[in-house]
Amino acid sequence: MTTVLQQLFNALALGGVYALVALGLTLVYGVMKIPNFAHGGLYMLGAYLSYAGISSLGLGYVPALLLSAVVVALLAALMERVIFFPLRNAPHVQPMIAALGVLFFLEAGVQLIWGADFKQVAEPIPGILNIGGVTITWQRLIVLVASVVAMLGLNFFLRRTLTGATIEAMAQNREGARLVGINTGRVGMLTFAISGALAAIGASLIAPIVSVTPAMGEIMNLKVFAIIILGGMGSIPGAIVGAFLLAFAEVFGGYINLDFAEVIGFAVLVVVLAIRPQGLFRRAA
Amino acid sequence: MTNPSTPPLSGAPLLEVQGLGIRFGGLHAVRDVTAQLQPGRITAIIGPNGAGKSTFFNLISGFYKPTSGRIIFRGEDITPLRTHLVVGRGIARTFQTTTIYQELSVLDNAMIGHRVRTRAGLLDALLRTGRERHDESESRAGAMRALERVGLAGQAALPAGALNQEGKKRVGIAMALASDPHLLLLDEPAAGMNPEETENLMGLIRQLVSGGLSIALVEHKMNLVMGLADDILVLHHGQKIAQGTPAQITRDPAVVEAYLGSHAHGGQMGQEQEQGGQPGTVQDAGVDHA
Amino acid sequence: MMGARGKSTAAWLWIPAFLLAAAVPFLHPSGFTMELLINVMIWSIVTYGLNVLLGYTGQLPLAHAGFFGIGAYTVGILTLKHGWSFWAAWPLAVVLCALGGLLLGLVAFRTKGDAFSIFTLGVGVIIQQVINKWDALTGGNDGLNGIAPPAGLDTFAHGLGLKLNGGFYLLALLALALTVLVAARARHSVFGRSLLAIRGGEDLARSAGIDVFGHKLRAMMLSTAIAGFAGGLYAVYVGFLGSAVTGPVTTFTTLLYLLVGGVGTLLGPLLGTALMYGLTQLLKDLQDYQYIVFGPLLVLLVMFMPQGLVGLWEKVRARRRPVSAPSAAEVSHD
Amino acid sequence: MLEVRDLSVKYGNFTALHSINLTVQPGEIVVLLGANGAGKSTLFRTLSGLQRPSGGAATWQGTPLTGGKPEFNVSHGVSQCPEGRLLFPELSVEKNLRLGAYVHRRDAAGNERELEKVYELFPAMVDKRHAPAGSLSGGQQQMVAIGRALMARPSLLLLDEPSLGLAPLVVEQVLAAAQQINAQGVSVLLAEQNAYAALSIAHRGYVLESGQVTLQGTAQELMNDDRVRSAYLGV
Amino acid sequence: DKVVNIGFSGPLSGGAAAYGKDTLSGLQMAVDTLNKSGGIKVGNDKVTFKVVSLDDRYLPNETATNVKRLTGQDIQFIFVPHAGGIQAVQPLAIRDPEFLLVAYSSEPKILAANNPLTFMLPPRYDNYAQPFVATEMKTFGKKLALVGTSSAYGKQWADLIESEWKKQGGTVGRDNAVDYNTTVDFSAAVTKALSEKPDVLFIGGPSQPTALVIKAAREQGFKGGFIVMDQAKFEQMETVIPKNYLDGSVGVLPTRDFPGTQSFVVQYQRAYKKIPTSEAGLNYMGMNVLAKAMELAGTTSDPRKVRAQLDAAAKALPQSKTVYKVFGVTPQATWTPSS
Ligand SMILES: Nc1ncnc2c1ncn2[C@@H]1O[C@H](COP(=O)(O)OP(=O)(O)OP(=O)(O)O)[C@@H](O)[C@H]1O
Ligand SMILES: Nc1ncnc2c1ncn2[C@@H]1O[C@H](COP(=O)(O)OP(=O)(O)OP(=O)(O)O)[C@@H](O)[C@H]1O
Ligand SMILES: CC(C)C[C@H](N)C(=O)O
Ligand SMILES: [Mg+2]
Ligand SMILES: [Mg+2]
Repeated sequence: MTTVLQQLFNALALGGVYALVALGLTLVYGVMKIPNFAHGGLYMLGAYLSYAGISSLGLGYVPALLLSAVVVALLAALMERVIFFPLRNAPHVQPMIAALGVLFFLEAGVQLIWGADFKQVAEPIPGILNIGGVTITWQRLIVLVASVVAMLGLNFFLRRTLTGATIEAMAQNREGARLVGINTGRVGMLTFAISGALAAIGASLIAPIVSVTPAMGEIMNLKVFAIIILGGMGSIPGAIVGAFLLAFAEVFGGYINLDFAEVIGFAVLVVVLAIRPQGLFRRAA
Repeated sequence: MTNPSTPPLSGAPLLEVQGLGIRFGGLHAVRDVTAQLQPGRITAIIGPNGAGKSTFFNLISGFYKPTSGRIIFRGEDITPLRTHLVVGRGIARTFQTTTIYQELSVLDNAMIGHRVRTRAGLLDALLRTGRERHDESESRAGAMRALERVGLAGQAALPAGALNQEGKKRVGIAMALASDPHLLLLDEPAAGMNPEETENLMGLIRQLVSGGLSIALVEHKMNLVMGLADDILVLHHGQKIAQGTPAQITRDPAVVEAYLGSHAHGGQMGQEQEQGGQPGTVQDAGVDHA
Repeated sequence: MMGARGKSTAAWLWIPAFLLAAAVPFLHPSGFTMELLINVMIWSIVTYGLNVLLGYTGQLPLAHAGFFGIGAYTVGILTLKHGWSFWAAWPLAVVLCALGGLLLGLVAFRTKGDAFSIFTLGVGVIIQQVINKWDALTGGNDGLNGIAPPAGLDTFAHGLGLKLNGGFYLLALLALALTVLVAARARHSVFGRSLLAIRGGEDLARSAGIDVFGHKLRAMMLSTAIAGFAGGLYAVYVGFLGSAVTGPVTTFTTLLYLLVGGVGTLLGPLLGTALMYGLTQLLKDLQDYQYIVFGPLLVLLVMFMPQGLVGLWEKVRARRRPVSAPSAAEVSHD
Repeated sequence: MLEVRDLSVKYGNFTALHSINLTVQPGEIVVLLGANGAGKSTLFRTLSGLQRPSGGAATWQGTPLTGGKPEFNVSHGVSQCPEGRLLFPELSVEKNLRLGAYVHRRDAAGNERELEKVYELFPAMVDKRHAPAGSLSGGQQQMVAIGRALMARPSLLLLDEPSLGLAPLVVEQVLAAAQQINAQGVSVLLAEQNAYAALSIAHRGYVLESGQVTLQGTAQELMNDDRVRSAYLGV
Repeated sequence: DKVVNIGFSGPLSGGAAAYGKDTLSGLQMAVDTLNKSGGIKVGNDKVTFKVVSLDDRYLPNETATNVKRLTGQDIQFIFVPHAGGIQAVQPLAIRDPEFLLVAYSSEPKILAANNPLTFMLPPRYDNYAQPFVATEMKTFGKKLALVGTSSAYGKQWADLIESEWKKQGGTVGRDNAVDYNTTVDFSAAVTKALSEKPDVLFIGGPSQPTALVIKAAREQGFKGGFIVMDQAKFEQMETVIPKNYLDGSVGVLPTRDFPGTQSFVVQYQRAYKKIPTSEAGLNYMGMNVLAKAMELAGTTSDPRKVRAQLDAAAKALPQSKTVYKVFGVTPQATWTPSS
């Protein structure tokens, strides 16, 4: 029984990790329809910047996290301006390949600067919470809470604020958006900046749990794309549910055979899409 | 007002819909429509914006599956058929906003429309079988016939996107004609055309019908509708509120109120206000051919 | 009409090109050059397969490396463990991949657009993982080692005064020629025109009377069959199979080749593969800076050569020679 | 006043507009007649900033409109109901309309008032306010496009074939609305295939052929012109 | 003067880059020191070395391509640091053109191939099983659970430990191998392994993820011991997790007490600013043995002749270069260092 409970917590914590990374991606992929494979790269960079902030600049955990968020946000905005904006009318494969190029670049660049070795970020609040034999670390709890807060915030932002609406408007019809007076250039950059900041914050929160390596973004990429499609493109609650679903599938699917844990995530995706081609949270058009 | 070449109303209907309906979520876009289309005639479907006209066409062409009712075409129940099979049975359509393959040549567009009449598949293509060669020349010929009918034979080699608006509309019609249909559905063919172009289009439609084709069209241009249609079907809120000859329809007060306003007699906008017909009820004004 | 003329002149160019290419091994280039050329040919075959779906039909499948793997492992397992001849195993591998494509298509084509791509990506990952985990059949992580060259290839090569490599080269060239022929015919045919219609707009194609689902399925089968065709060849050429080569990285690499060469063109897959494969080999000398250069290069290629090499070539040609087709200006006021 | 001077627009090496000159005085309705492909939409797109001209100038109340920044133009009172509608298909009708008032985003009360006016003009939209714009019928979408242009509370309203796909009754209402808006001091530039209807509400008009202005005059003059009558009035 | 190129194909980017870089660093350092001391004398030539390294991202197929490229450049000595790549290219070594494959992997299968041109650097890991199992079983108890990495290499390790554990009379739970390179959070796998209440866990993959597995296990209250696969290095794990988490673990320990070890460690730390592991140490030594063998064989271009002198070279290696103690190179393929 405690094992099941423990696994429940494990799955929740893992889902939180996935959700945090997936959220930034939903914004650019789900809303703006740009398959930004560089998202994993931004995530990875975010982790490294936090690491560097702490270990090289001697910053505290939170200032390092904030610094990382700001830098990655700026970088993401720059990326939009230089790469994705010019490609806005191209078929999807093109921004996708360009994004892969950015991912390669970031990965190699980080490896060049910080080396290929795994880095470790210390937990800001070390220690374990033990509830009746079930243990969960504080950091995982923070990740879990942060992912839910980020989701609520993002949902509110998109659905309830005018800026949120302008992002969606621009994604759906750029000329139309300009006609009503939206500065689409700025909105595009803003969107990427938010997405980048989310990736960096997520990465900084997750870094103490995992090893920080140049390749960490690659691993995450496929998973978060799967999550977003699973939840239904553009649906923010969908992304969250997708994230937890994937985590649960991986954790409990492991009971069938742990070896297949990663496949199980994709198997779930394939099954869900076979039954509901539009994803879980999207109404059939 | 009635087309002189109108055949008599005897014989089996070309198309018959019975209790046809579809809902989108809570919205009943088309509801319980029963109607018949006679062969060799031009049937216009009119009604306010959002009345369900395009949806009605989408149902007939197999593009949407109805949530209720049946569609019978030339005596066969085609309700469950997938779109390409419906086209194969002889119903072709054009879209409300002109959709053609802009980057392909005019001829290619028409040849695509002829695909449904050919059988050559992947293996034929790979092995260059006799059927492939036959079908290829056959689609070329079929496409050229269609282009000639719409007067585009001379522009066959041009990219379709290079044509003007009217030309594109004709490409769309040619694509539909290339499938050798019995019934052609035109959704707002004259939208965005000026009177001169509209006149040309009407000539084209008349010519097609005299060649034996039956046509159903949706249009808001009343001069076109009144000048062409043998029969008019009026939809409102997804329901049929009247069906009859132009003369009958223009006199139908329900139609006048819901839709026509001052245009009951096909007058141009802003011309002398004309009073629309005599009072009467839907039932006795709209003559159903059922 | 124009298209037809362009097509036939191009067709005439392919034949001397292949004949010339066949002479290459007789000039006894270095082992590495041969290795490079053979790899380019094998990978461009995969790219042609991808092109059938992405280029002709407008669907982006991301399970391609998986089918490449199924083809390769079919040949590997049958020849290595069951003593089959390569010449029997190879066609079977192609058929298996076509059937696999059929199965995948039946389900995957329920989804559209990006969801289709991610769905197939999921299937690709699953294929790779199954290959990786099914130790008993595929050798799992160890892979399959020691797959023998096709029977008779060595003798054949020696008969021509070539090394085994030369034999592989000629075999790959033949396979490539066949693939190009298939790709050309699949494109310039009644069937191929229907694929283009689907690429241009599914709804329109559907209402024009095209059996969209059926055509997509067949395109998928052809596409995966070609991938398996390349896979079989790869298995005997490299002699070793590991599951890694059947994963998404390989798919994305091929996609890159296609994009650089020119999506939907006949020459593009070959050109793109040659350039990008060569380039990656070249960049390896840059060591740690390899991806620092490669990444931005990718971005630049995509941004400044959106139509790929073939598109670039056509643009240059169009600029040099005044177009004979009437421009939009001339036809819009008739 | 809208002043268009020697305006030329090119698509690649094809010239769509050849040194156009035209004006719209404050408070005027001016109609633009022309066959398909004459360049009407090109002119509209240029005036709203979506298209950059290759030569010449256009100013509204002295403000240049040719900077290629639609957001600048709309914030200076020029708003367009474009050809092809350019709606946000997945957003609700109401969000589409509200985004039309983006330049007045700080004036919430004013926007509410304007929204009410649009719903009054198109009562059919009230039922559809929460439906995604893309699910609407063609004519309904046209209503949203017009409504969205009105939400910007322009001083110069550019209507590119607003009656496209609208039922006759609604066409009347739209043109009546244009007249009414004009009565409140808004200048209107209108392209319309339905030349008779357009001329009957307009003060003046221009005829555009192959990218050149070939005829201009008061509405009455144009209506009596033989060429106009045969080509655009179908008489 | 002659420059002899030494080939290398290993993961220099991607998930296993750290590992590949470590192996390369040892090779590179050996070459640098050899060159700095004026190179070696082969016949009458003064010979210096140059490393030609190619990235294969840990993909065996890429290794094969790289090796063909290296041999195409007339390189006859090639280092490959991963079992998959080694096995992929072993058949190539004896094809025309031949080359000496310097294999850094402890996978016994590499020896089983009986390839006359393979030189295996690390001790084959099957030597570890018996002592590891005996120690842990005696200290903690008879129940073992497995959470190794799911690489080919890791799985074979797990199989070995499993059968040895059973042989010594213990019980083994289900195999819970996970991929150490791609797993984001090890908690679930650890929970599952711990649900069988084991006394000892078999773990191991790259050092850092291995440390995280240990951490997860300790955090979930595991008090038993660990058998750590040789890929994970204690000296690296110590930098990630509290030292006391490692109490009661057996694994391959860093070597500190051989004559050359001290100077190697000092030199290495100066050059690379980190602690050297056996990845660096064994490749360093391997290169030195190779250079010595060239001297003894009097050739830099005949891999078979050089191969024949490896044993003598290993024995003749100066003390100052002995990071690990070596008894000699067996005719089969490997040498037998002690650890
Ligand atoms: N796919 C859909 N999903 C939801 N609602 C739809 C869909 N298609 C149409 N509708 C709704 O169904 C109704 C009928 O639409 P339809 O397009 O058939 O109208 P129409 O008669 O063609 O109008 P118009 O003259 O403006 O083109 C409209 O209210 C529309 O919003
Ligand atoms: N993006 C474009 N690229 C190239 N040519 C274009 C483009 N847009 C329009 N044209 C051409 O410019 C000319 C003018 O087009 P425009 O759309 O302005 O005409 P219009 O008067 O609005 O016609 P319509 O009545 O069909 O709306 C046409 O010949 C058209 O083909
Ligand atoms: C630890 C090393 C000796 C083995 C290496 N990890 C391999 O894959 O073969
Ligand atoms: Mg409609
Ligand atoms: Mg226009």
